[in-house]
Amino acid sequence: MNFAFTPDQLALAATVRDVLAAHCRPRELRAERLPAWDRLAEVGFFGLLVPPEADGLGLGLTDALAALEETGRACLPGPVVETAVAAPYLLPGVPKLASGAVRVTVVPPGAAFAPDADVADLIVVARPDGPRLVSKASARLTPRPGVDPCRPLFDVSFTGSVPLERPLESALLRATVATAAQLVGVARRLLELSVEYARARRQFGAPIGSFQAVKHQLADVAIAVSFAAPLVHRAAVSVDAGGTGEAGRGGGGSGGGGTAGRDAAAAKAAAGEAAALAARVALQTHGAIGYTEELDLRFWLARAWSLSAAYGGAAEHRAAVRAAVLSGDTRRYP
Amino acid sequence: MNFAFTPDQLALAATVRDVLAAHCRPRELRAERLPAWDRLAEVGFFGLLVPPEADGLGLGLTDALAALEETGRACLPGPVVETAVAAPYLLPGVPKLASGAVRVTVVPPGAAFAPDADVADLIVVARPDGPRLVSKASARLTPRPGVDPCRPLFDVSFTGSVPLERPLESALLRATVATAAQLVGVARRLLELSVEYARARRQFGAPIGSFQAVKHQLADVAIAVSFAAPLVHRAAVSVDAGGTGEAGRGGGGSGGGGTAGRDAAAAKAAAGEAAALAARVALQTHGAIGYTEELDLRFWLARAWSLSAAYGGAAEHRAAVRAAVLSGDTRRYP
Amino acid sequence: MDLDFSRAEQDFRAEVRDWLAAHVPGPLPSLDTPEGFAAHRAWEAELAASRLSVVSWPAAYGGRDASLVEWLIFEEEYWAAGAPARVGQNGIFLLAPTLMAFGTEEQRRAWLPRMARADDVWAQAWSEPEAGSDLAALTSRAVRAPGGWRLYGHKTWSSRAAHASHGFGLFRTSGARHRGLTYVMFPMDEVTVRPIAQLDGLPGFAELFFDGVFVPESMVIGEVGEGWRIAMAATSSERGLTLRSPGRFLATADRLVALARGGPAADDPVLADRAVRCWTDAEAYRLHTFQTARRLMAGEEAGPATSMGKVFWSELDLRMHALAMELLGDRAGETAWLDGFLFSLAGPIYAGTNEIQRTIIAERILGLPR
Amino acid sequence: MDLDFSRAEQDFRAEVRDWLAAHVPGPLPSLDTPEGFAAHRAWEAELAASRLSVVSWPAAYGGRDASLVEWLIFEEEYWAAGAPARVGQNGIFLLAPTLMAFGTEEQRRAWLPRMARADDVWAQAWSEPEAGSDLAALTSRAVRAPGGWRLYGHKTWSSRAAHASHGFGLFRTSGARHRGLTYVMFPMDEVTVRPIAQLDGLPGFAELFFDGVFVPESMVIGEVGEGWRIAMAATSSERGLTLRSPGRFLATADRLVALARGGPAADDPVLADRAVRCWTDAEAYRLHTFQTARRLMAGEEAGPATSMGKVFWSELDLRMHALAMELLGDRAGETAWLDGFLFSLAGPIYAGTNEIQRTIIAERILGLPR
Repeated sequence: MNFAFTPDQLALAATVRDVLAAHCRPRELRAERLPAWDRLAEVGFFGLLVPPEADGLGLGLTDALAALEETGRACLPGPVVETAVAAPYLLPGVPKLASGAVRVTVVPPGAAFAPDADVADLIVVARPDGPRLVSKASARLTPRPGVDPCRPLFDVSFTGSVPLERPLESALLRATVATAAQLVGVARRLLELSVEYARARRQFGAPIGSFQAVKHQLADVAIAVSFAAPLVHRAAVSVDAGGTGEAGRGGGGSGGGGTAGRDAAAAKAAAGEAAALAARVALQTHGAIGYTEELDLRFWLARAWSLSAAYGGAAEHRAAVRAAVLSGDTRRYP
Repeated sequence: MNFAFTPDQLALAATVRDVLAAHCRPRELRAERLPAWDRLAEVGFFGLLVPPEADGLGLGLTDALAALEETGRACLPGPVVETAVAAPYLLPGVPKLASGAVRVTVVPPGAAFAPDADVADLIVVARPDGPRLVSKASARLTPRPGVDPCRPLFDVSFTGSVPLERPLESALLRATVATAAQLVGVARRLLELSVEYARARRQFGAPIGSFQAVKHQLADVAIAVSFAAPLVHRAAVSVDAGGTGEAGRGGGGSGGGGTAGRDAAAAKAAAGEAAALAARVALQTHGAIGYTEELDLRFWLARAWSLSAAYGGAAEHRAAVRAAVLSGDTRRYP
Repeated sequence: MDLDFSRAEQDFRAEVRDWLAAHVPGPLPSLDTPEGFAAHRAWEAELAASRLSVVSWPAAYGGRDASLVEWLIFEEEYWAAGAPARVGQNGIFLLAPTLMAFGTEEQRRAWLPRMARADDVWAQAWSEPEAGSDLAALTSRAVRAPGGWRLYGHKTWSSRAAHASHGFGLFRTSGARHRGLTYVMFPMDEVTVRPIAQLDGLPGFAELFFDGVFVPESMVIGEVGEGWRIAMAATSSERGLTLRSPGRFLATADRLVALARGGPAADDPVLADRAVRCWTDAEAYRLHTFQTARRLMAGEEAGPATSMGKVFWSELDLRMHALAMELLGDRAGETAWLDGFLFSLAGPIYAGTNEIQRTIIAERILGLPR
Repeated sequence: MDLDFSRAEQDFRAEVRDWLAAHVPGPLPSLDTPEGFAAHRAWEAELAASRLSVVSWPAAYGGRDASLVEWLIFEEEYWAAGAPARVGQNGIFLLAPTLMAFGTEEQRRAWLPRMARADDVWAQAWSEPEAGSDLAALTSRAVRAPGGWRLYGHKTWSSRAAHASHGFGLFRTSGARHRGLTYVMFPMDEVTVRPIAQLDGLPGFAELFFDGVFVPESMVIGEVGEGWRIAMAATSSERGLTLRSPGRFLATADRLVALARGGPAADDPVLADRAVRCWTDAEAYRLHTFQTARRLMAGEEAGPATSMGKVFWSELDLRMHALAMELLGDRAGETAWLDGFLFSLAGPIYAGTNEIQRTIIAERILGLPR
């Protein structure tokens, strides 16, 4: 039992973190549509989960999890989860996926729009009769208003498409856990920004961070993030161990086999709630200034809200966990 | 529109408050089983809701509401709500009810035990085939463990009983609202005790009530109580205006007619939750001492817990409000 | 105790309801855009023409002398009808109560009727970069000049200031922390306004720079040095923001329940429960407000109890909008809920943060030590 | 990263599970009654006979040198089996880590094996009437006497003290606030014990009065004047209360889910949701603890991060028991949930209130100013 990231996993995360620290700063978030994407491609980020036969590294989600958290922490724009996590399972044979030359987005079941479709080469659209693959050329995109300016939404209509042979479930499960990891990163960054501000900002003759009410709210954020993260880690282990499908169903596999759906749902709910709390407390700590376009905070606020809703909101996932646990799936390890 | 207690209603509450302040102090709570009952009988408390033809005053629940809150504030032991509020509707013809010479308790539907049955002359027992009236002589009582030593629970078996002609619903609705009023009183008293303690107790060189964390917790209790109370007042008005029965059903009547079930449920849920919060914060404020038999606080803690569960817990009542509102009953006045 | 409205109150409600049914326009552009601002001003003028813009004011200034309960009725009907946001609200709810309590009759006659018709639209100017909640730390100054004062300094978080014609706020006239502040009105023409874009990119706030803006003596309210006391008294005025009208939250709660009856909440009682709790809380806020109104009409003071209302409505409003966002998923941006959500986020911050309100409750209502 | 237990860990779990299945008695009387105390001591002796009372201790003192992960496994199995409360826990979790870190080898050999068999049962004596969370304000004194010390003063909230044979705590040996305290063990025979009845009427706590109780030099732990530092170091010991074993909360969560599958929660998804959230939170606490254990086994310090665990488990435990109370209604008293509820109420208070823990998190983890 070694429920901690391996040196390799941490090294990968550090690489991604360094790239993003250099190329995905707030100034780039303001100026560029896809900051740091080419650099991430250079370090092999988009090939991590791609099978070796398609030039990828064939790693598991667990291996990439800490790196994915960094993309949330940096508020990296673009269809990161869709391209780096979902696509390897949906389109394993597509050439150039591993090199980052092909970008993919998804309209998941239950969602109306595709995020970041403006920069996607391929769009996977869930339909009641099965997923369809739509190329950029045959898609017509209409921008739709959303909460996150760095993760724009598009209505996708199309003239031509091909049915996708692979079922969506396995890819969606991974995208859900990867999004949860990003939310943990977003929440951690919101907490850092709030702490920095609370140390610097003075009111009533003292830094606001010296007031007990501010301290205790920020402590509650720290607690929420700290106890959401292990659920996300476990979900990744469960997903990698096999057992796809809905909460409460799923097959065998070693370790966490068969609980992947339940564990992914628990992870996304907890991470989304932690990020929502972090956003709420960040605004309360910053006061009216937290509200403005000029403050960097807004990027992470918007990301917390947009990713909380992506791949199902907290309530939807809580319902899935509830269904699983109440129907008797209270399995732990071993 | 005059949504405030009338001078008569306030005068009645003041009378009850004075009686209880003199005869239902913690020393009496420790020493007597039914402190202040004879004094309350003298001032006519038990006849308030009894019809005039049975020597009562024939008042409405609204008229007695502020007085009932006082019985909660003083933690008055004994079957107060059952005798003063439920019995006049269940047993209007029973002689001596108005004089307080006959005490009544109830095993409501869904409950297993009768509170305070040891001091009751008559016990109304809900049964699937209709309520039964059991006299003291034909009842066999078995004490059952409970949370509130001043509101002991009893299993009731009986050798003889008579069917009760009146349906329980109307009486239960009133008992529910009356219990909610008591809970408001309990919560107010818990808040007072906590504030007193926080002003006196010193830690780290200052009264603990000067710490922001303590202040804000107590402020939250004040808010919860302040916004639960008007829901209880409204429920009493709705009940008096007619329209018995379950949430979402009910008949006509002026003013709040037809919403009595919904409004009683909303009142009980909010009052129960406010009292539970008040108890939680009272313990946190008092620290380990709040825990002990020697501190008076324990009487109100226990009462908050026992009355929160009486006549249905908060979740049960929230479910009733939910059913009513979702089925379209979003009526307000007028 | 009853909840029966009088015949006159019922008639008033019916009149307002009928008028709104006939006049409420479709959705207007955001009042933080120039066209939206103009459209909202026109709507205020239309309200004023029927004496419905400031019903609780004296008739002499454009109102109807409506009672507090009638005002609450007006607000319920106004928001239930889906009528536009009030562009004049800073003036109506903050400045007007101050003028009525502390202004001269000349000042009232000069400014209130114009405010009622939205001829003038007023921005508030309280905060400064180094003084947010801590107003006693203000440093912007008013300096004596022949016939009046010249204003210097830097204000921020001035809502509506991007388009307003006038402003009002506190300026320092001496060094004393609280007693050195004076309440001043000013025209916006000579003020340098730098709009602050919000999350939605629109300038709901602005920074104001004063570099010797002249105001005549007649634009000072009350005595020099009494500004702090006047501002505090006005914020606890019963017609000010402190008795925040429940109408808006009732309308939101009703729309939230309607939303919850379809969509994912229809299949998830946990989501539906959150919606119905909000509905009940909105009702509690309404009933609580009626009780407060009754006390005020009987001559009592609102006092610090209004801090409880502030915490309650602002957190309710945020909960309602956050739930709507969850119910709507990625379609939230297509509805008015997204703007409402962004707006609701400010509720626990402005008009005294909820932390400050909780401290006020603890110290001034419960009597805990400072 | 994996969650696969080693062969040895799995074997250990199987051994513990089988032993417990064969030995766990039915419910014992409350350990705050004399008969219950005796029964719990007998149970500890039975555990000790199979070297299962203190698995993580060195074999020399009665343990098995179990790793932290093995200890967590033991705890999961222990509570899942419904085994009795641990009458020796004050000694095992508070005093023993102190002796191992700061005691002499003589002290360890003298006291630890007896503690492992519950030959001695230890009460803690930290709080005083005027010093609850603020230990530096302690006034009870230890005064030099030939061959040792005499103790004077008044301690309170001493858990288990009504029946314990020995106690340990801090006593003032000089005036310096923190540096004037010394860590002392003492026999209870000469201490005047006044039991404090709790809500359930049983003496879970006691007051202790010291009027010159003699203790030999050999019962002082560490240097004179170092008591504060020693006590603080021991409370952050990984085997102390700070790494609160998840096993107890996992067992509670499983029982809560079982309760929620019947009764009113079966018809009310809102109640069921609260139960399942608790189940998930218990799992989160377990996983978080495994991660902490792994860090500790790699040689890292637990540090202030354990404050997060304290807040999380204590509020979870309270939430679980409060929900059970609601699910059971007036039948709660017939189950063990009522006692558990009363016990859970103390969680946010003892071992440093949750307010203190949140301040520690803010200052020592997040770096906010004091």
